[in-house]
Amino acid sequence: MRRGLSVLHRAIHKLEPLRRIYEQEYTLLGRLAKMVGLSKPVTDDELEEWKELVYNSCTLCARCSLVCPVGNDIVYMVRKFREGMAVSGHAPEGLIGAVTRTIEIGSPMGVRLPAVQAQMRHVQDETGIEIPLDKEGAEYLVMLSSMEIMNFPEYLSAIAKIMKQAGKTWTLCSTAFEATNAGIQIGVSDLAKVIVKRIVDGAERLKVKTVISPECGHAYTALRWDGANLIGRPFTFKVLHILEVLDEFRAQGLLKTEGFETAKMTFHDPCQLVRRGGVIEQPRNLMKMVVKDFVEMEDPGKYNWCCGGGGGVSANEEAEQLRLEAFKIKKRQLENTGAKTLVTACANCRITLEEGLEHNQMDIPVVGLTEMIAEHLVETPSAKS
Amino acid sequence: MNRRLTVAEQLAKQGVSRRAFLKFCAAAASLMALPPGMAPAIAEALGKRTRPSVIWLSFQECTGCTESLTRSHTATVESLIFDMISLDYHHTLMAASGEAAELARKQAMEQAGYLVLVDGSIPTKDGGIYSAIAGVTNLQMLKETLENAAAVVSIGTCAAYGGIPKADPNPTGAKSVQALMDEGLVPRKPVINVPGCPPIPTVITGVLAHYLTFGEIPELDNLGRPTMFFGDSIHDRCYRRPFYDQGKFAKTFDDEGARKGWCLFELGCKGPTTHNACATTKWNNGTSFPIESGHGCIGCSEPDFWDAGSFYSALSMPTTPLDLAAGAAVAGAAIGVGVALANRSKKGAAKSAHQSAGLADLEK
Amino acid sequence: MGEVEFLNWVRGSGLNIAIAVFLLGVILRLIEIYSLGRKPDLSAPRHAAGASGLHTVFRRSLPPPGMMKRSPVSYIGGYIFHIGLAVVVFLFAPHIKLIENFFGLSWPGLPSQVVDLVAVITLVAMVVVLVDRITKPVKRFLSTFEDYFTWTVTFLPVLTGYLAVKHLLLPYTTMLALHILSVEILLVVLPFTKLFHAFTVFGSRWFNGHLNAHKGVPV
Amino acid sequence: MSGLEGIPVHIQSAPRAVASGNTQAILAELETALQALLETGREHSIDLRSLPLLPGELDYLQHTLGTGEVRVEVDALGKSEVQETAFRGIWWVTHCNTADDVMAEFIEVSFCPDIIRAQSDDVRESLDALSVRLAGEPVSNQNCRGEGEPL
Repeated sequence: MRRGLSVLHRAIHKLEPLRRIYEQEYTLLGRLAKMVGLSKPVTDDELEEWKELVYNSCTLCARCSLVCPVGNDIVYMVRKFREGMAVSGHAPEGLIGAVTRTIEIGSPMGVRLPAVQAQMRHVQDETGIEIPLDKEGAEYLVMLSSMEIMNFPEYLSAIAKIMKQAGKTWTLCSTAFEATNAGIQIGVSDLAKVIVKRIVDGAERLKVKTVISPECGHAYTALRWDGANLIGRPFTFKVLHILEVLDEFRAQGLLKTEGFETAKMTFHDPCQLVRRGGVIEQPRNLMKMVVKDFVEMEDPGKYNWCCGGGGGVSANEEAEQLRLEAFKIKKRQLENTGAKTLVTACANCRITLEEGLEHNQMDIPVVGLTEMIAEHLVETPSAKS
Repeated sequence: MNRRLTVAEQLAKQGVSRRAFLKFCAAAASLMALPPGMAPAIAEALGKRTRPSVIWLSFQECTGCTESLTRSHTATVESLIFDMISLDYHHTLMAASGEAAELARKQAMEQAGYLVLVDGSIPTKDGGIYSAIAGVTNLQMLKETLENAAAVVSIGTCAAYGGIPKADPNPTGAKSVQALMDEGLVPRKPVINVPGCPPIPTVITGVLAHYLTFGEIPELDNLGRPTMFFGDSIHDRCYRRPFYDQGKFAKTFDDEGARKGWCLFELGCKGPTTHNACATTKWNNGTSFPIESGHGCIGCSEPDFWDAGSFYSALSMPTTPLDLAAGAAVAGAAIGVGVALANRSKKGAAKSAHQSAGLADLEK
Repeated sequence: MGEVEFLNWVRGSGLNIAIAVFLLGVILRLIEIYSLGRKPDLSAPRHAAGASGLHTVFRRSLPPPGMMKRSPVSYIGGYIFHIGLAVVVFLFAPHIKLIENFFGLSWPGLPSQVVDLVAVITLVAMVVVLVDRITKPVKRFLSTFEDYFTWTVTFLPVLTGYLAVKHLLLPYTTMLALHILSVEILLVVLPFTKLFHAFTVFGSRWFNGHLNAHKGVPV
Repeated sequence: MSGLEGIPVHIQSAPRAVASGNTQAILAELETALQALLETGREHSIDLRSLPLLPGELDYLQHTLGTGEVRVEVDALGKSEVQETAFRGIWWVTHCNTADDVMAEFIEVSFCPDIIRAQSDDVRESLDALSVRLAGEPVSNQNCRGEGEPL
């Protein structure tokens, strides 16, 4: 299974068993063929063989769905296929682990509340701003991804500073701090629902108006687009990505920055944010606030190429080879821009990109957009006190 | 019977000069669609050939073919050719009747090597009783007559391909001469088909002239027709062809396009699939042909032309009404709804049988 | 059966059967596919300019940025043969006459020399995309019997039509009959193979565009 | 048949001569044939019946070739008319039957069309007949009808 990208990894080929199931179960000719024993049944062995194609080689980035001339929504079908793969025991170990930890512990990386609280204290000490927890009636409920809790604590401090400058009330939630949803990635709606339900319950308990998804693409789509469908009713609150919130603040004049980054910078659009999420213009507005020399990659916005680690691939060790192979596209795009710093807005992308750059011995720092904005906030006297 | 005269001798006896004979040969070459340079070869061949005996059998037919051939009363080059042959039996044209007529046929058949001309198709159903002459069925008469014949010329589409009597539903089981030979019902002899409803008179005589002149069967196409007259389609030789190529079509018989002489394809012209000499030889001594008169070709020199749909529906159109379509559409909808309901119940069953997936399900 | 009898059959019973199977298949398949339905999306919609099912129906007719360069043969060859097929099928006078017979609709055709040229270009484009399919390892891997079969049944009507008009290879009557027969095979096969995309392509584009428009993504 | 010519037929818009290219092709063929006649003495003729001429094309051709100095009428199995065209060596030959229906129509390229020339067989027979006549014997050959002789 350790090999590079091959002809096997073509989007439509990944769906071959699913296509056969559809044909055999839901079309007249397929049903007839099955009745007289002319069709080839889908076997467990075959599904096991397809594991690499359905999980390791697909990041659910949806570029295939975007370019298909016939209009086939291929990623939708891969997502459906994973439902069957997962419950028939053909999901990769790494992803099963992540889901299990999310369900049992509360976070795919095994982060528990005390770790979050430690992080909160740390930020409080550093910024001097109080980090609210379980504050009822706050306008915003801020969600985190474990990646941010563990690897990018700057995010929380950035939020604190921004909210303070904007003068908005916000809170974290002790029962729902983790936004990522490994249930979606592995493809088990029942489990994804359990994870989403925690957030819904938390948000409704605290009576917040808006839940803010962190800089994590899958977390955003899981909550923003899948959430209501998973629980079977519309949300009573709004869901926004942090970049949407920042752009709203900017438009309302609540986000004041000073100074500019001097290095040439480019922005990596996380698939789940643009193609799957619809957050396309916001990062550009924000980039222009603080970056003088902002260059777009080729194929920017909804056409962007995946970092290679989405759809649970970053949690799946089996997929490492393929992920590094896929990174070559990103590498080429990046080199063509000549940018010195890479900005993105997804913790998962960020980790994957950093690993890819390191593997290719490229010395380009990867920065979270929210944090970069926070660094340029106009320092107000109250913020210091 | 005294020695038969050669054709040249026959003409000389009638007081035809060499100059006139030369003119005759030039006209004959034109008639046979041969290059004008062939006239001397024709003259030479006619100097050697004797007058053959000819028996003309008319079966299930309308006498249109005979009409076509004989409608010109004046002496033409064709009639000269008939002077050259000895037409011993033709029940429409011959003076004799009844037993005398049949006797003439029997006598002509005594000397082998005669030529048989047939117009009309031959009924085969119920023992062929649907057409009989002097109490002899057509089938029986053809069988007898072909026994010692040198060759047979099927004149008209009925004799050549079955024609209108064979048209659907063919109540008499009508068949062409060739079909009877293929089925072994009559003796097999060389067949020249001269189809048309009726055939062009000069084509009939041209084919006969060729046979008489050269004593051999001319080159035939795959439907047994002499290629010299049937080698090209009407469409290929049609003077309106340029309009077809330009996409200019008359839409009705009295529209602008019709007045301008545009292509009649859309008005049902069967020229593209019809092989005949109408476009070059023309009718009524070269006056015109149907397309020149503003009517499309009906394809009368082709097998089953009567069953090729309306004469006025274009070749690309169906020949029969699409009567299965409505039923098929209803059946499609019914089966579709059936499958839809089955799918829906399958989905419903799957949904109600669904047990919420837990972590335990992931490890199998 | 002689050539004219053959022609009469394909213009009569053959066409009748083919059209019947085609209609049955198309209606059955459309109901079968669209009756599966989709659940309503409960998430709060986002609106964006240029995002709708209809937008996607049209947008997918153009190559996305960069894709033309990535697979020029697929795009250029694909365009040529699809447009070529449309021209040959819908702008050749005898075909228009047939359509008029079925639906009563008629429009001016193109001169036959132009249609001839388009037919040749279409044939060449189809051969090129086939060669591309066979020589590119990825495409060859993805190709099944059905792909080659559907290519053949699409190619034959154009080829036989061209040969018939040009009086090549076989007598016109036989070639015309073969042409009509090949179209009948195409009609029978179409609803039950990938060729059915002729009917579903706009539906699936619309669905894709509609679902993504809900998210405010102009796909 | 002969009545057909009596029907007044008007061709309203005679298609131009170039419409089928036939006339140009015929003229080109004649040019080649004239050259061959001069160089090798080979004669040539074109059967106008075998060509799919457009209405009006025959007239155009006739008009283009024009009329020359010689016009011969032959009376043999009906009339034949031999008309030299304005291009000498090119003859328009029309053969009619006894009812004056046109049986064949040719354009011939030769110094003198064969139909005009007396044929050697006929000449031989004429010689015999004349000799017999001179010898005072009754005429038996019908080819050369003497005055007052029965047919």
